[in-house]
Amino acid sequence: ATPLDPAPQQARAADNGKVLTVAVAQSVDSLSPFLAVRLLSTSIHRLMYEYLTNYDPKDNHAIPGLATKWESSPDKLTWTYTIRSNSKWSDGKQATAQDAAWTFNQMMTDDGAATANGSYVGNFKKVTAPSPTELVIELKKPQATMTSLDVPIVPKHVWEKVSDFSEFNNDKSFPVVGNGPFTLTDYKADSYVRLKANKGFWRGAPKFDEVVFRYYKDQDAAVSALRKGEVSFVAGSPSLTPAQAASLEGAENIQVNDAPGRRFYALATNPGAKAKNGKKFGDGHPSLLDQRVRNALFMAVDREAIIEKVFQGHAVEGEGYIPPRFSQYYWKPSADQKLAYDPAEAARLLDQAGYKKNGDGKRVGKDGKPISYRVLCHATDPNDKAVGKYLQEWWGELGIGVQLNCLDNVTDPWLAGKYDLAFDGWSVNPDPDFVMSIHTCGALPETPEDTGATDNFICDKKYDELYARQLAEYDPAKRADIVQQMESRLYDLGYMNVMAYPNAVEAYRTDQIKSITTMPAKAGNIYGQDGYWSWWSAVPADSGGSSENASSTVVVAGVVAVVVLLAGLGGFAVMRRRATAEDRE
Amino acid sequence: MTADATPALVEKREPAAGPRVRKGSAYPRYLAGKVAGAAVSLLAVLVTSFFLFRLIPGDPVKTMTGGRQVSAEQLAAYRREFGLDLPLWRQFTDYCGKALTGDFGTSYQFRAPVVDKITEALPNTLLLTGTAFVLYTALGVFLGTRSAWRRGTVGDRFNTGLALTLYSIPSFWLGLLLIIVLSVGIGPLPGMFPTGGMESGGEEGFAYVLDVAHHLVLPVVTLVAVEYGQTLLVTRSALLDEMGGDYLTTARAKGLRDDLVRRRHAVPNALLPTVTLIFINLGRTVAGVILVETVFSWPGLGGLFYQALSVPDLPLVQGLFFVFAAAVIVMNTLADLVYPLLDPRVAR
Amino acid sequence: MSLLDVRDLTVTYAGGAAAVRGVDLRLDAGQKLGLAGESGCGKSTLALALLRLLPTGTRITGEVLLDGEDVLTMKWGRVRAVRWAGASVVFQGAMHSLNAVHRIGDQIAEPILLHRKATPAGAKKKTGELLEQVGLPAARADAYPHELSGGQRQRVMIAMALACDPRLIIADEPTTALDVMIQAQILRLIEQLVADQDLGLIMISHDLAVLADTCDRLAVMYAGRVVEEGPAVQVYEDARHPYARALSAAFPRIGDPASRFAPQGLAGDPPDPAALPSGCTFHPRCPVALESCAEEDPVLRGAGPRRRAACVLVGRPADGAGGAHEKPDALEEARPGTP
Amino acid sequence: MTTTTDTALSPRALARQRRRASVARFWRQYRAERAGLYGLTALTLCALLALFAPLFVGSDVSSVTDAPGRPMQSPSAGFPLGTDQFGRDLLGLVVWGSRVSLLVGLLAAVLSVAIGTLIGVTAGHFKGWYATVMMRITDWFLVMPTLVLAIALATVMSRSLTTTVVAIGVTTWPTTARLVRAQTLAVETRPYIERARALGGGHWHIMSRHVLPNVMPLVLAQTTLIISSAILAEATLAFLGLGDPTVVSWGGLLQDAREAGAVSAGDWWYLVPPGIAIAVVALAFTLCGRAVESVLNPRLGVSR
Amino acid sequence: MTMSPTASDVTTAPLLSAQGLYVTFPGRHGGPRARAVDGVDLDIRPGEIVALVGESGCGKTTLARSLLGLVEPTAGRVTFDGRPLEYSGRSLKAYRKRVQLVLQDPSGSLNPRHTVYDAVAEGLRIHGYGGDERAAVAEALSRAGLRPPERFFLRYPHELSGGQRQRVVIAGALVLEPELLVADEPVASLDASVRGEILALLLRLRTELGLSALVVTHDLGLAWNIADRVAVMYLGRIVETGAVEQVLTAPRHPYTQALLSVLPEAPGAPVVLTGEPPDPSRVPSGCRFHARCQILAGGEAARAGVADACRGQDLEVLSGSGESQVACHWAVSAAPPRGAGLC
Ligand SMILES: Nc1ncnc2c1ncn2[C@@H]1O[C@H](COP(=O)(O)OP(=O)(O)OP(=O)(O)O)[C@@H](O)[C@H]1O
Ligand SMILES: Nc1ncnc2c1ncn2[C@@H]1O[C@H](COP(=O)(O)OP(=O)(O)OP(=O)(O)O)[C@@H](O)[C@H]1O
Ligand SMILES: [Mg+2]
Ligand SMILES: [Mg+2]
Repeated sequence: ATPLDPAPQQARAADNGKVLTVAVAQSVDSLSPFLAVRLLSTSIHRLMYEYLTNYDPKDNHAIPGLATKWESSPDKLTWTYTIRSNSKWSDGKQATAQDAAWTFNQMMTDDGAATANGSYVGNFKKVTAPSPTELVIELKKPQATMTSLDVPIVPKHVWEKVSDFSEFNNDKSFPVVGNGPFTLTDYKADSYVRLKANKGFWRGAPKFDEVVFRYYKDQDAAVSALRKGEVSFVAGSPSLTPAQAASLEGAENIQVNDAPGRRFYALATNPGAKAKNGKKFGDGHPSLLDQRVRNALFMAVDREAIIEKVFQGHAVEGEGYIPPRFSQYYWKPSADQKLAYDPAEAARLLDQAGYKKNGDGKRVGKDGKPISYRVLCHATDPNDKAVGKYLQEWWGELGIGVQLNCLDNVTDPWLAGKYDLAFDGWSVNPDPDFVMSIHTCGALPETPEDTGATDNFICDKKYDELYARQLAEYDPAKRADIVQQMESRLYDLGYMNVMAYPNAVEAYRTDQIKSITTMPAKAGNIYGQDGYWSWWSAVPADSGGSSENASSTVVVAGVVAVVVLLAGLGGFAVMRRRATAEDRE
Repeated sequence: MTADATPALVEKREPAAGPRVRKGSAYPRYLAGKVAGAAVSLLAVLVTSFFLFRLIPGDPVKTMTGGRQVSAEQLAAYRREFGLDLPLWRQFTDYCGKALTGDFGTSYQFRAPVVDKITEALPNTLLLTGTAFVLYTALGVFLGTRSAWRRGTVGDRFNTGLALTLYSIPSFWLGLLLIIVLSVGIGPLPGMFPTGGMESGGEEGFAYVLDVAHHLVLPVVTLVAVEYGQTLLVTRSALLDEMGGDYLTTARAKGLRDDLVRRRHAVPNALLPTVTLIFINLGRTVAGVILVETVFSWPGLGGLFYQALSVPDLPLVQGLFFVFAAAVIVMNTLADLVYPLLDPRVAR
Repeated sequence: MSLLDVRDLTVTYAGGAAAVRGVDLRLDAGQKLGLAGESGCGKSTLALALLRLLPTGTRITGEVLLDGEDVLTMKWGRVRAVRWAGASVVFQGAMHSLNAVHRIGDQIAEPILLHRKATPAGAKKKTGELLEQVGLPAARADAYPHELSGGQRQRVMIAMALACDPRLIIADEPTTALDVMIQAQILRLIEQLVADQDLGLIMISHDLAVLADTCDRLAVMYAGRVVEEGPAVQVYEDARHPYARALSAAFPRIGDPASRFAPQGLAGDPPDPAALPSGCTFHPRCPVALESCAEEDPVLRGAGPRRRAACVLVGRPADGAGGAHEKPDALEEARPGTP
Repeated sequence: MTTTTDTALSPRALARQRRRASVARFWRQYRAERAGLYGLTALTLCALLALFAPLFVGSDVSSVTDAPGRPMQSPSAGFPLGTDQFGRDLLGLVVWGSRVSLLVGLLAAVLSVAIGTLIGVTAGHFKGWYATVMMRITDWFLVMPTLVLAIALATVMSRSLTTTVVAIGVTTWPTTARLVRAQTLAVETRPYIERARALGGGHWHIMSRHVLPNVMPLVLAQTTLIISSAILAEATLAFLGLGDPTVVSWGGLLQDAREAGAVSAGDWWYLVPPGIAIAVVALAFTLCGRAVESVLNPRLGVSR
Repeated sequence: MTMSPTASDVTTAPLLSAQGLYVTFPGRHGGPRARAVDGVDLDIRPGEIVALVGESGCGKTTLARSLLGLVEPTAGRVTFDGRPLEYSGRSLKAYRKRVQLVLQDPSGSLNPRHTVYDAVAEGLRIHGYGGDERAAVAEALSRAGLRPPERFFLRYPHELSGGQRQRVVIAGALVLEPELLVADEPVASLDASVRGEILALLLRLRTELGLSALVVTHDLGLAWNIADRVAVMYLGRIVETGAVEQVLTAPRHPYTQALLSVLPEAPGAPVVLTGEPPDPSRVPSGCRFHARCQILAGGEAARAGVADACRGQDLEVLSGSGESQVACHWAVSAAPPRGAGLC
């Protein structure tokens, strides 16, 4: 914002329309709804296709999507969805129950089609479409996710022609036929994804004419782009850094959205990995099997310092398992249950557990060797590394060594149980079932060779009982209560120590986006919602009409070219003159 | 020579063909040799890329499924799908066999043929490196020549000093600074260039070309800045080596003007040894562009490689590694092939 | 007016090395002058100075009158015109003196195009003729230097030197790197061409015997100075300066029993041009040095008909003509003994 | 000129004297290279700084829990270069980082040059299949894109300084090997090698007494030059997040800066000093290397 | 003075002897092999100085190198002191203590990084000399004429003049007290005035130490200066051999005649042979010189009736012994040796 600065580029004009540009740091893995798993791709699929149901932006409850209503048989094994008749594919054909049935059937019969969302249909017995507006799904056993089947419904008449679902990426011919609020019109790998508003969208046409997701490998570049107005919105990956947020907060025409996150950030402990068949594997440190040790370790972690120093306020201190955003399920330990920061008490606990300091001030394990824990961290996550540094120092004080194992890809040692502690974090869905389920014994892998749904191999009888109870409980309030009991149990076990709930820190230009729906509507996030609310609802700022961005590019390029040319010519002339002057030996 | 040749003061006859082989006959063989050598190198690279990346710890299939619940059967199915269930040597022969037909398999994370992913990104990388290459070579050769010819002058010292300094600067850092200064803009300086990417998207025709050019400026400037120094220094020292040459004294003795001596004799001779370097540089720049592509979000091979490594997306990593090494090999070979055409002294 | 008249030529390199120190030489058209002396005595420097080919920073004083015109004071444009058209050079190492990446025909044609303003076709024709003249088929014009043998390359250099019909050819060690037989070929060729075209020739070599055989007059240089000058055969067979004498003695005459098992040499090191001895530069090695030699630097003085030598023992001004008789004996005694 | 006429010198003393004389001569000539002197001065300062860093910054500069400042403070009297995202003093960190950067650069270069020299000398000396095999391997390494290979290696191994050193060392030796081999071949054609063989010298004698001393200047110059590129490579690897995250190095600081979003936040004090430090040290080594090269002029094989 | 002080008589057993020596090198670009030494017999008796002369590329150096075991002959053998040379490392080392090589280029023969002392002591160190190394080095240096030796100990080669360098090389050879010195063009790179000193040194060593020497050269004057016997080599083979006085004053082989005729001093018209030195990878059949032979071309051979033999009939390898021999159909058949004087 200096005199010379060409006025921040306005919402970009293309085909005389308003364009909303979103800077993203992730690249698209696939545009096929059957293959895509990355957040960016699935968010785009939300825009391209309707799902049976959607989530209410206010409180996350299931609301109609492609299905206008749904009911289940009393035994919860047969679900009947009524498909809306006012949704058309972008090629003009009507979207029907057949399309939905075909989509599910493909996923049930074709391994390739099951790649991304196969888990939803693993329990399906039969899916039929008795009429264009009626979809019937029969289950093998009850399934909690029947109103949150996050599966894009694709047009049968288009996808029928696909021969190999495992290799079809849906990115060759544009526009891509869909029925969501936007239609995909263009895509260039690692460059951009362009979507055009679906004027005939049943819920109402989006206000922007286009949404473009632009890829910035470098988050700083994305933030700079936002500053310049090249993009309208920056999400960051997973969120803007405190420094970026701080610097953007003061900037003109920029709104920083510091929303309570849906993630928790925890320190997971290896409880001794084992499979359902009882086989133990992995090599977690035996001392960690002692609850006192786990608790002591957590008590030596100053969560406040982490919030203050690492997240610089853009997070909330971690307590229970589920972030406070989901107020219904949120639980926090009572004062006496709470493992407050208390290094002295931690040391005492360790002494008590028999891990005493040796002459060098190192605590010694039962095997007589000084204890040093391998902490698995994500090399790509600065927070892991930062917190790791703190852990090193805090636990070092306790006499415990920390070896930070920062890897690009932690999956393998993780699944093999070859770690002692690990940085862990999940995005919590409106329905907590999934994040709760990953700590049940049932989630353990069948054998060490399988991959289970388990997070870090926790298997606790009491927790499992509670889990079973909440599954069967249909009264929301009672169910919430049980969930909170589970959280309490998890807290006490000390295998999963939540340190913080990081905020989602995003920013957008107010001179390009007048308003935008967050989710939850009150203090929520914009990017990566469980629906298409943000982009669908975004209202363009009424700036002085379409900008002359394209022409300003040309002007700048022209100026640069002229300057370069002049400099070159000038240099050449000078050189020629000197050359002739020095034409001696 | 026949026996009854009269011993004459001077021979009038062309001496019988000596051990030197004439151009016409030997070059094809030389060419064939070089090409065969390159092919062997490519094979070696193929082998390396296969084994090197098997060393990355981690079960690609488990990684691929990203910790989602997968049964042993499903894992086995995946292994089968990607041929990971076969013994290593079978995987290897399959891989080689397919690679020879240009099939590098399917990317684990993108679910697309590796070749497609590469051909998608390759032109972008080539555009970036090609432009930078032309510029830094021209700049390096031009300034190097001037420096050598005016050796010891202020201009020479400035030139070499600047080249050495830029050469010592980490390219990514320079890129970041350029973004801050020229892209974001500081002080009275407006942000003149896009912060990243290759295009704004949506432009057509000439506007598109301009748009890409606009995006190209900063990454190219970065590459040119860090790369031209080497060309400059090599050109300079090659020319300095040549400048002692007696043939230059001959040229001067013939009454040639100084600039003709330089243009016609010194520079062409000095540039010959640089040709190899120039080609090899191009090959290396293609591989070394990773950093610049990362900093400027350029949708090229570098970024792809980085993504592929972190999975590890074995087929993609292998394919990219092969492409990078092949770039160097191909350029080396081209240098080998071009050199004798330029320099009559080299074995033909 | 003689073709070339060098007067008191002094060359000092940028580093302070006085490579040529006050040389006077004269050469008439059609005459052949040999310039001998051991390595580093300044022969090449002298040759390069004649055409102002020395590197920048070299100080040159004196006069080089080429057909009466002083090369050293000419404008650069004129110097370039004189180069090759007036006087051309055959350098010692043909491999390095030819540009390895140009065809020899082009290299020969280059000065023709430059000085004679000939058409390319004309230059090509002339090139062919020149090559034939030095005994190479005209077709070899397409060859690159490395495709020729050492002797052939040296012939190309000679052809090139003849390209613009110069009045003077300076041949700087044209045969040094060559085999005896080839050396003989080249020498014959040069002699013949010089005789045919009535050129002035300055031939530089360290091989006194060769020069004596080829040239009319002979100048022997030592430490940047001509120490003896005179008719070639006389200087070779009966040198007046002790250095020239030692040099000629170093070339044994086959069949001469005196040199059987009696190699002649000169003890000591050649002087360093950057730190020359005081007085007569030869005195540290001189077998007949007098006390005064360490202080007095003798100038060239008459030593018989058309002969000059720079030694106090030669034609002492006081001695007059009689001096010429004494010296041989004095030198004879002073000859280094044979082991 | 050395004209000492001490008559009672043992050969060992002679050797020592000779070595001293040649070092003195080297230094005399080096002093004449202005750029080399600048480089050397800069290096000496850096080395001193790195060596004595514990004295004036203390090893707790890198401690996060005792960080004295608030995160991302801009430069002030208390923190001349501001603070990083933990509130640590950046000046101290840059000084402290010099230790790792220099150490890694040095070790990597030494490793690289050692491999290169060993292979170069032996491949140049022993002809035949050994040389062929060695040169094939070298060529093969030579076409491997260095950065890509280093990245791959760093990914394959765990993140630690050793990894960085090995990744740089293992990928950069082929140039040295080629140079050394070429030089060895050149030296081997020298008549003094023939003379040594005619005197009865064996392979070991020739390699250790003749070849090695003659390639040493080249190796010395090459080491200096490689250190400079190794420092850059270390920074690059750290910047790409492949370094050891727990140690403070310049490249690591740059990566921290970037991860903390310093670039777009405009926190130049976090970004500029480590970059300048890298550039200065790399430049200093390059200047020294070039000066050494020009003094020893290994291409001529004669030290004058 | 016509006879050398130690002119060896023909009957003493040779110290070094080459018998039927062949050395070939692989041809370039798969061409035919270069027959650098193509059948040579040569004896060197104790105390004798033999000069090996010939034009460039005729195989002189290769012969000298094979005599030292530096190249292994393709065929034939080298005998030293009655015992055939073995090519194992150990016996070669022992052999090289007794036979020494001095190369053409003294500057190149000295490692620029070694002082004079090191260069001279190198041989002693290689052979594990037990005595006082310093004294031995000093003695060798002063014997080679570098006096006082201590002044030179710490000098580097570049601080010496060419003649001094060659003396250092010779001292390095002498320090091992060899019996035979093979000198490959020992003065070719030296200034005319300096070379006499080195040659005088060689002669003095022969008188003082009884050293035998093979001096390789292309300079006939040098042979005249110091050798007892001369062997003229052409294209890998010795074509004429005999006492210096005889061969150089009354050459019998047309090649020797041509060589002598082109010397600047030589009386009569020079016989300038055409062309470049012939190619050892394509040795002509018959007499290997016939293609360039002025006698054959001039028709003299035809007159003597040997022209066909010259073109088609191979010549015997000359024996290594000292007597005067020539490998030429024409010289052997037709022409009786010309007068012994200088013609
Ligand atoms: N460019 C130069 N700068 C400084 N000194 C030089 C230069 N060129 C030659 N010299 C010195 O000048 C002296 C004379 O050199 P010059 O080349 O004229 O000798 P020369 O008689 O031709 O010797 P040679 O027979 O070896 O060719 C030598 O001592 C040499 O070291
Ligand atoms: N190592 C080698 N490999 C291949 N050919 C060789 C080798 N050494 C010598 N030759 C060839 O053998 C022939 C004889 O070479 P040699 O060096 O013995 O000749 P020379 O008589 O010493 O010549 P000069 O007088 O030039 O030193 C030459 O044609 C040469 O090209
Ligand atoms: Mg000269
Ligand atoms: Mg030889």
